[in-house]
Amino acid sequence: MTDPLQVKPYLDLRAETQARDRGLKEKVMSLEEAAALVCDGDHVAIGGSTISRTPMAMIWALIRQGRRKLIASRSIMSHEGDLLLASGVSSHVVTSWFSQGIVWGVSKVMRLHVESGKARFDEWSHMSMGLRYRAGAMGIPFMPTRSMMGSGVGERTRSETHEMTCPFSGDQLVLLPALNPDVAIIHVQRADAYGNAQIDGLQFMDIDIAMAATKVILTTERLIDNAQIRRTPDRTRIPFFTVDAVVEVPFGCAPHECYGTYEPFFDQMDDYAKQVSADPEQGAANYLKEYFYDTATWQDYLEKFGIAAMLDASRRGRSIYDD
Amino acid sequence: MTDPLQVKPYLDLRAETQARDRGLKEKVMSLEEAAALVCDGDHVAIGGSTISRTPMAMIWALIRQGRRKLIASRSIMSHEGDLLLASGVSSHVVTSWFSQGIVWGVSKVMRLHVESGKARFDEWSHMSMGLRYRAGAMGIPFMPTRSMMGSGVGERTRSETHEMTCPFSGDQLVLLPALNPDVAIIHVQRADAYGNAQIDGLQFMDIDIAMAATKVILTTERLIDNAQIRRTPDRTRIPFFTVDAVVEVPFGCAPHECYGTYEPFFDQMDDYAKQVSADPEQGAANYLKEYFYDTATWQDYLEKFGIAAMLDASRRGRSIYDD
Amino acid sequence: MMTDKPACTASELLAVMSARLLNDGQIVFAGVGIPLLAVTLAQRLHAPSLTIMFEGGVIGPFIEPGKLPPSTNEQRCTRKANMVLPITDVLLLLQRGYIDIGFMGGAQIDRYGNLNSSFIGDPDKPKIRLPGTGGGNDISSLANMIVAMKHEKRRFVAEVDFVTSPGFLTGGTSRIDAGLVTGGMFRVVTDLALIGFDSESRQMSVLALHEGVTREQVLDNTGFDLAFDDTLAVTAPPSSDELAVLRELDPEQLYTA
Amino acid sequence: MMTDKPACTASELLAVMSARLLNDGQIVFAGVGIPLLAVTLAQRLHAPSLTIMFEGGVIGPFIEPGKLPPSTNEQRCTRKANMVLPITDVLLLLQRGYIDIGFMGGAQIDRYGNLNSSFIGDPDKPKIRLPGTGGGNDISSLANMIVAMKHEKRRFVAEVDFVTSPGFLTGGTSRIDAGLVTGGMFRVVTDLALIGFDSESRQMSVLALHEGVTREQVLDNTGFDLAFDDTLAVTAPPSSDELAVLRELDPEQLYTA
Repeated sequence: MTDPLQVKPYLDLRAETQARDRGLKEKVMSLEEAAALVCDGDHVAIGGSTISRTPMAMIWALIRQGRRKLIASRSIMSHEGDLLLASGVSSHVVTSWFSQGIVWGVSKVMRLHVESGKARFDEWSHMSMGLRYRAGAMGIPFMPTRSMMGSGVGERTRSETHEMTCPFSGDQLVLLPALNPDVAIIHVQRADAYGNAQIDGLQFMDIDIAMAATKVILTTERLIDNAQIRRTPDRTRIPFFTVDAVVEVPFGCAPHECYGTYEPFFDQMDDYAKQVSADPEQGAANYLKEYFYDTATWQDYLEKFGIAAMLDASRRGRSIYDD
Repeated sequence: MTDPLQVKPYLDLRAETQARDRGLKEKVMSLEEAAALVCDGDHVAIGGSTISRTPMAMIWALIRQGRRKLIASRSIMSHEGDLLLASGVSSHVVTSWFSQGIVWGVSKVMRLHVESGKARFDEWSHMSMGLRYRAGAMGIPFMPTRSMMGSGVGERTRSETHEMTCPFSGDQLVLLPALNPDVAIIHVQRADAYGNAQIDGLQFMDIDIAMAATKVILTTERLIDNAQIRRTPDRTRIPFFTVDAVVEVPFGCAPHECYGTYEPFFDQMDDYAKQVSADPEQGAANYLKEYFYDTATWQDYLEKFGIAAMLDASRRGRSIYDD
Repeated sequence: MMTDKPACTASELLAVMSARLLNDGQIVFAGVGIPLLAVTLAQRLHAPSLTIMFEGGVIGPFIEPGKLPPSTNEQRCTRKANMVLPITDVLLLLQRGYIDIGFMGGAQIDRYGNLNSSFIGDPDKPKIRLPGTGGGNDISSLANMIVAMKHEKRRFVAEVDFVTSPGFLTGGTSRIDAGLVTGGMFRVVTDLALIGFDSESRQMSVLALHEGVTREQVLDNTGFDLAFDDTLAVTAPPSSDELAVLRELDPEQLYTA
Repeated sequence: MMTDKPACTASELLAVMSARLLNDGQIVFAGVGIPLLAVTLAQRLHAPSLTIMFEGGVIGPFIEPGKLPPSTNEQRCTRKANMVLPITDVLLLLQRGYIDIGFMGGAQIDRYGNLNSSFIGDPDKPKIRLPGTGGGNDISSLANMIVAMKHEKRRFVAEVDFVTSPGFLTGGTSRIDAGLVTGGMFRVVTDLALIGFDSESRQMSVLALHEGVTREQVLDNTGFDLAFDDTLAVTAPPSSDELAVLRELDPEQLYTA
């Protein structure tokens, strides 16, 4: 089996892309159907960053379906990363930073899994993650950069990069290998049935991971008509032909935030932090049972948070548009 | 003197950028003041493409001020390119395609200047132009690409590119040298006094040329308040700190189009084509005299087109937003 | 000429014959002129979910009848588009491999499908400096191509004066050897014939003649010895339907005069 | 303690002392926590046209009092921003050279300003796996840096366990030799002192002590022999104004407890 983190041979990349159904077709389905598009062992790139626009509903579905051996990559990982490790869905993450969030201290779940050697945590610089996805999106095998030199981060990834003396300038450069994830999972504010997606506010690395991936699963706060997309085509950020599944999931990032729609559910994030700080293994197991395994539907999951928290997060979320 | 089309040494690029005033300051000025920021011999990148969002008012000002020896680059050149050659402002263009527009046939003005050897026309592929600007915008000395190989276009530019065998994949690649224009001139629909610009519809290569250039001159249909920019920061396309001058110029692209505001002035474009087809030298000279040298203000220039044409172009321009 | 066979211009014939080559669901990167018209025609006739891309930065527009854009960089190109994006990014979709077909016109072509839109005569001292490549070089370097052009001896030449947009270069494996490992010429559509390329030699081979056209007529209008396929067919003439829709799209014959 | 000297926490001291290093008109790439607070403080006090950048993809925001974001990737970071853009593009501004100052916190630092936020102990078998670099490696590789951190012996070490974010590496020209031809450590701000770097050896050198702090106190809290500048100064204590604005910004002491 080929290593999904190595540069994909161009002819393979082209053949896989050509084999995809790229016509203007409807691809609305359920969370469960969409999650079934992810295979054991896939490299899955996760949209959003830290606790923002995390495709939590899709992660909920993947954990419930017991997917195994996923390589999970993301710009920055937060508590969704904890849950991927604790559930056994992934034991290999590729990211620039991994903890619940700076205010909650170092993730004890991440520590438990990484320090014990149960999980592998490949650390790349933030820009390097972005440039690796971007090279994949552009159909080139690498991207040159002036970062990551001289440091331990560069040293520990050296076997995966190349150094180069620029033939134009004589500059020392690092060549970062392109990433073409098997699947990208992305949550957006609006998408149509074909997969045209509009993302408000912070874009993170989502456009590049969508263009780079072999499959894209979109979850969306609102499913809108294609005619609405066509009224402002300059606001479309992800084109339909990259997308394989569209799932309408209101509050699909909870307890993380979705720009302009809801802010993080801070109390719930605090509760989680307390629970796993006290006992990373049992705390995470209990959390997974309560929120993931014992909730048959996404609505069941949201009911765990309750209406008061949803109203509060929504009020804060919408306030970004207030003068 | 260094060749402005060669890869700029990184330390020079950094030093020039650091020396710029990048604070949040007002920089509104007149067309004439802005045009004075362009020096003889500069490499000037022109925003828009073909007959769309061409910064015509700035070109009008540069021609009137008798700037000389400019190297003009653009994704695709149209009749503004004719005028730069005919006026003697430039005798060196770098672009992927140069003619008034496909419906008007091959430009006789371009032919006159290029075939006689009076002007140099460096032809790069369209994507290569874009990737050269993008490398400049990213602060890297080159961008790898899979295009331009095997062709005459690649052959004639070979002395400026490098070939490479990818150390990851073994693929043959062309390395395109970064372009960091001395000046970018760009017309937008809206900008604030600091230079934050929002561009509706087609973006062309404008974002990259703004990020790549050492100076940026913006002309704008409407000057808006910074508070308005801040209400939709995800619609800002060019950040203020790249910008050195902001000039409010309604109908600043006429007779070309400005997305959502006015379509091309087709009758006037036809008239121009007839005039230069009949006699490229005298036709262009007459056109320059009438529209450029004999018009003391931009309003005088617009009066040559007349109100009926402006109303018609505006009606067509706004119609793109109709259902 | 029979009265039940609708008369049409050479450009109309090109548009109709090209449109037939396009399948529903395909993503087609189209140049201005006949390509733009042909993809829109296909979209209206048999390929409603065909997606058009324009190099100006447009994904999935639906061009309005009577409002054909004079270039692929104007707002008319974005009519009812699904997405607009920067030029460089739309061209990168070719490199990434999302495009099924690149579709453009040509000024001069040779037996290997190499196109010239840059120079007539010696490039260092050209008789005519043509406008150049635009997106042509990128499209033909990275996608499977359909080219639509008038069949004239001065256009179908043994060797182009300059390779603006690469076809199969000097035939055989030369295209791949040059580093262009994907894409290549698929079809050339002319007002006389439908032409393919031999899978080994990569030379042009006529697949079908348009109704009423003879081999001799084709050869007389070609500047080199053009092969004919063993199973040479005859294309069905443009139907009244096809021409009606086409004329509705371009009532002023902007592209089809 | 005298009553006219406003009492403040160590974090508040860091924020005030760092804010003073920032000039109006500068573009400052700031991390979350003290850096975010300090740049906002500078903006409100003496640098109204200072521009903040956040690695989440934000240009020129004005953070609201009492609504400090828990990361640089949340919508609160975009409050009244001039522009938001993809993460990769905002980081590329560092490489392009538009940024004056990179400003972040640190878990562990050595005499050359190398920062560790990845591993305590052997990286191959770490005692503690820390969260990692985030944007830190890129910022410190490509910009002039201010680092704000608590002055403790376990943080100021002779040699970091791992170079997450490069300072001057092993001193002298080693940073440039490694390919990092721009940027480097400018200042380290602690709750005890203001520290610069020798222009030749690239080792830390204390420029000023905070009021009431002794050299011994600094050395006792440093894990290596730290030099003191010949012209060692004493910083002015935080003014009531500075503290008032700071406490208005962070009334819940999210960052300044």
